[in-house]
Amino acid sequence: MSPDLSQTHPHGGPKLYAAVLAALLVLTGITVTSSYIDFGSPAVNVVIALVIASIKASLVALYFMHLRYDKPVLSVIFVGGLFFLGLLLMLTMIDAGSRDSVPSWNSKPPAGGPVAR
Amino acid sequence: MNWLRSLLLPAQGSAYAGEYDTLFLFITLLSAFFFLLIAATAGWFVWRYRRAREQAPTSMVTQSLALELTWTLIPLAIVMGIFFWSLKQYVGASVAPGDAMEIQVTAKKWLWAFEYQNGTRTVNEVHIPVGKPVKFVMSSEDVIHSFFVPSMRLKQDVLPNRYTELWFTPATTGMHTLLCAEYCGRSHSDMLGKIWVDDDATFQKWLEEGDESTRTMPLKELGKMLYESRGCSTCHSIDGTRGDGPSLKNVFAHDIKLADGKTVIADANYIRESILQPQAKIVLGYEPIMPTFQGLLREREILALIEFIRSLN
Amino acid sequence: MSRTAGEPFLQHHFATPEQQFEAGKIGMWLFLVTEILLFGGLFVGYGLMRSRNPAAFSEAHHHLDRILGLLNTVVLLVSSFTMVMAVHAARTDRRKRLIAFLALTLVFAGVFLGIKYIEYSHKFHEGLLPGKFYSHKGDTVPGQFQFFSFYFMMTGLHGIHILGGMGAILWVLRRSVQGHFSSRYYTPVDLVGLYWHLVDLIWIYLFPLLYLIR
Amino acid sequence: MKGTNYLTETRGLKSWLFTLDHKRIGVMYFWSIMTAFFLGGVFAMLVRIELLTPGRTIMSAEAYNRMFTLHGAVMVFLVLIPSIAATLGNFVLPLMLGAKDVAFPRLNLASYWVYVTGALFALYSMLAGGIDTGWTFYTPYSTSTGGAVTAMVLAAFILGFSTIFTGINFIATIHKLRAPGLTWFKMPLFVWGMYATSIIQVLATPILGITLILLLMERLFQIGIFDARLGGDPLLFQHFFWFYSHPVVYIMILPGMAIMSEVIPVFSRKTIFGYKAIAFSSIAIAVVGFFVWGHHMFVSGQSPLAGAIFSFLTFLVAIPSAVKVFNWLATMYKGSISLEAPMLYAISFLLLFAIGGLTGLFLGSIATDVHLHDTYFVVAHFHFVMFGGTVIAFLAGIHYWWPKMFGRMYSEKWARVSAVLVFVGFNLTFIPQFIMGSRGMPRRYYNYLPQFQPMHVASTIGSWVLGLGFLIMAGYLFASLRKPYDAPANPWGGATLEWETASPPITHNFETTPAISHGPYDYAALRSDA
Repeated sequence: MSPDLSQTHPHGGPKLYAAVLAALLVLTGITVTSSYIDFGSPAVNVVIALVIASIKASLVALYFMHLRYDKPVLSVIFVGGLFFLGLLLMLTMIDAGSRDSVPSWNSKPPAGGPVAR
Repeated sequence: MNWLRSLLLPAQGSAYAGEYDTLFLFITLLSAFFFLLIAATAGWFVWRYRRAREQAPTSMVTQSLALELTWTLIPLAIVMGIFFWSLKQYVGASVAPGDAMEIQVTAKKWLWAFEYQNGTRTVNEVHIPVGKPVKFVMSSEDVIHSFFVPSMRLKQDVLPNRYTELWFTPATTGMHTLLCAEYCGRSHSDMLGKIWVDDDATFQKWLEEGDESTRTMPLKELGKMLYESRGCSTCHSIDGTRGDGPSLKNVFAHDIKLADGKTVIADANYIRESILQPQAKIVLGYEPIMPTFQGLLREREILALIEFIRSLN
Repeated sequence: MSRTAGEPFLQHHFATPEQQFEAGKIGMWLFLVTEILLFGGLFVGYGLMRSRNPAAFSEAHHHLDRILGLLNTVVLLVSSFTMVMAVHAARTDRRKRLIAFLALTLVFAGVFLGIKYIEYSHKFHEGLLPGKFYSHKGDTVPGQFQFFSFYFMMTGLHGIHILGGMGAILWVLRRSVQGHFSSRYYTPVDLVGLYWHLVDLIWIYLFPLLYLIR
Repeated sequence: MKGTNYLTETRGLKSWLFTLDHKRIGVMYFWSIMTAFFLGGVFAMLVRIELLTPGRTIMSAEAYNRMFTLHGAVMVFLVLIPSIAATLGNFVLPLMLGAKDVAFPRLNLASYWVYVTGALFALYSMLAGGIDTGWTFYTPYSTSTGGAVTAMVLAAFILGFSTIFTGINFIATIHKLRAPGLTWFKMPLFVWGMYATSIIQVLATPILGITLILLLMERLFQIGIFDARLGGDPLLFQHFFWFYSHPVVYIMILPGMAIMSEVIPVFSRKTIFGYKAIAFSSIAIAVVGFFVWGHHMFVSGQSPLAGAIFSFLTFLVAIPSAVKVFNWLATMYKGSISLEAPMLYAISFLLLFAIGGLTGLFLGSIATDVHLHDTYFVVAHFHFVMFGGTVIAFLAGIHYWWPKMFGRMYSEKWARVSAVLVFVGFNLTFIPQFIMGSRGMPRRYYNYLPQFQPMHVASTIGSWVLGLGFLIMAGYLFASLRKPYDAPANPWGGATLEWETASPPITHNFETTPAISHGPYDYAALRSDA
């Protein structure tokens, strides 16, 4: 009564999966190598690391997790989740980045100062 | 509109409060208009279209793009208007003028400590000159508090390990209430202060010599006043009930058992030390949590407190 | 559960196996999104704290062992590969391969935890512990303990997910041995696979953020 | 099998505790949540009595602080968040879709048991000394105060899972279990509301989870993330907390709006006006609701730039709510309106929610909020939305679906008396609080300036009227349960699918999968059928 699910949902095969694994390992190598290179600013290293991580994550999601072949609704759910996470990150960082520290005639650190540890 | 203003809002302490009230009343009237519109429409429909018989025919209209756009875009335009008006006011209120007088504020459970540039310190009471911008630079020693002056329509949270600030220009002389607006524990609702706005001459005199009352009031009365205004009463009772600190009733000249096992007699020197260096001797059964009042009390004020405690026997 | 003939795992309120399969997938993906947001909170906290105190974070991360981190990354990537192969085997009705790949995934997961154990015991030995237990001597930049707060929170939560994943893999392994799965019904294998890939996906971000920052 | 229904088909406690039937789970949720509501109501009454006089009236400051914290925590986590979705949503949603159950019945049962577990943790926290942090758990107060904070935080964490399970279940159900022919735009608007609610449940709750874990770690191990003394940032906690807790407001109110979109057309005998506008505004609220959390932090020390952005976005989210109100009003236009209890509550909702929404303008506007933040104005505002909105809508829904859930009609006369008492009592309780607030009365105050006493007394008397209304309601609802089944299948003349099956429904909901012959609000078709 039910059609063979494997026919209705192509998901790639062992060859494709092996290729994806190879790509993931190569990308891992590139991240590690790049972390030893000084690009002048630590921010550049972070950006490079995160971009490579995102490529790797996309490969896993698209092929290992079949998003490429599945119904679009699943991709919408996944990307939607990432979108709201991005929102939290962005608006929180906007606040943290634009709080001004109040200059004062009294150069003491504010009350309740940090406990050294 | 004055009756509405005085029904809904406290007295105005600054020109900013006047501007604030204009915006507040604008939103109030706007809201009242829309509320009455909705209520009247609902009431009219309920009465006009009440079900008279079971099979009464009803309208078949189910949508209208024109109507949807109308009641989307008109409210949108109105709220955008409020947003920009409000933003303009907020920006004006955020940035203190460069010549503002600075007062350092330290909040802790449950009192407000103030320090002037000349080193004068006060607790729960602050004097400022009329007509001049004053900037409070604030931080907290423990949890989050909030510096709230209703008559100035201003409020700012006070955080540990960070400075926040709040400024205003008081318009008339008199007393303004300062409240803590961020919940901070047992005596949160007693963490009140008084902001005295003085004319210039009175303020200068106060800054140099202290309060009229501090100089002339009888010691015992002054002590009672300080006990209530400087935050002593939030932890120390005078009727023998146990608080976060020991009660002050029947303390003077009595034996006090200390946490380290020793016993001392509570004479004037012991009480002075307990006010200025509270951690030096801890009473048995209590936590060492009292903040120091070193520099916060004038000599005569300490004497007054000792006299007051003596009177509680 | 009423069992329609020929479809022993079709629940009564679904009309067809596809409907049940697709509903399961939607449910699983929604669950994965909640996991992403759960970890996401930690990532946001990490980002904020790091931007407040970059020197301490950079200094503190030198205490982590890059080689072990790299090794674990490779182990986890390979385990993801074996997992997707297991799903493929289930879909193509190859029961023995399914069992073999599931078992292999389980082994890699164990290796990952083993390496993590070695790393943790090093840290414990050096006093690089979370929060008030931090007792490492000789820090040059204050606030380094915050990095380890995040390190332990993130890798700890991730480790718990690995453990949960191992439990789930064990469960489908048992059901595979019992012969429950075929090309007509392999929903649990597919869903556990999705979960396992997510655990991998999170590690893909954890590795550079914790081990490779400068 | 003729004559049996989901209530009578199987008997015994076990048949309930381990049921997979969405209707029974909904009913169990209903009684559990009502118990919590009663408890939270008692806390509220005690708070109001204490505030009759400044200083001590019946309890100490410590006891008062615990009282308002527990009132907030119980009402938010145990009542309002699950309320409509877990009870009426669970019961009605599959019926409306013509489905036999939700997509994952076992997950549904798990959700209930997780809820009970969370409730037990909360109860333990109350018995083990209670907590005095306020339901918002602000750091560093919550990491430094005594009391059973850990247990309550764990309770909220566990309850989060119950919410997530419900959300996942509803989304999958709506996607996959609609009856053949029931396309997205033929679904009742209640289902759209539940869909929007579920989106928030799934996306927001995990952030609460991680926030509470971090809070516990901070409290137990001092990890230095929220605690300023250790270099952490207390505002980060507030960002996390409100990223969850603002959308949660929409988890509470969207189901209320969803009920409105059913009750108003049925009792006006008129097709809902602006179906798509209402459906899309639900989704818009769910999405934009995530952009506005910073309006809780205008005076917190958040940067003015962030404050301005949040204020702007907050005004945007006001629009879809206004659109809904106008569409409901338009639905009543030229209808055939009858004022039975559910419709009385619906009219109450319109008025009270309008006040709740309009007073939100004061708080979304950044300059006016500075003065009003953390005063009774805010307290009154969110009670108008949470009680005047969610609870009143919940009551409308209970009265609307009571015949379907339990198969009995309640006393209409007493229902009207109680509805009027609730409306009057509520307004008497909270309108004085608006005035106190704008005059400068901060919230969470045990002691207060004598000038506020008359308004506090009025507010307390209002709470007694409100309590009386609820007592009467409990009376006639319990009385109805003692009667034999007397509810017709479709007492109100509704056109959605749940009215096509018997009252109460059979265990599998429908004898045969229903065919979609008319729209959810097509009362004309219903009449021609009859």
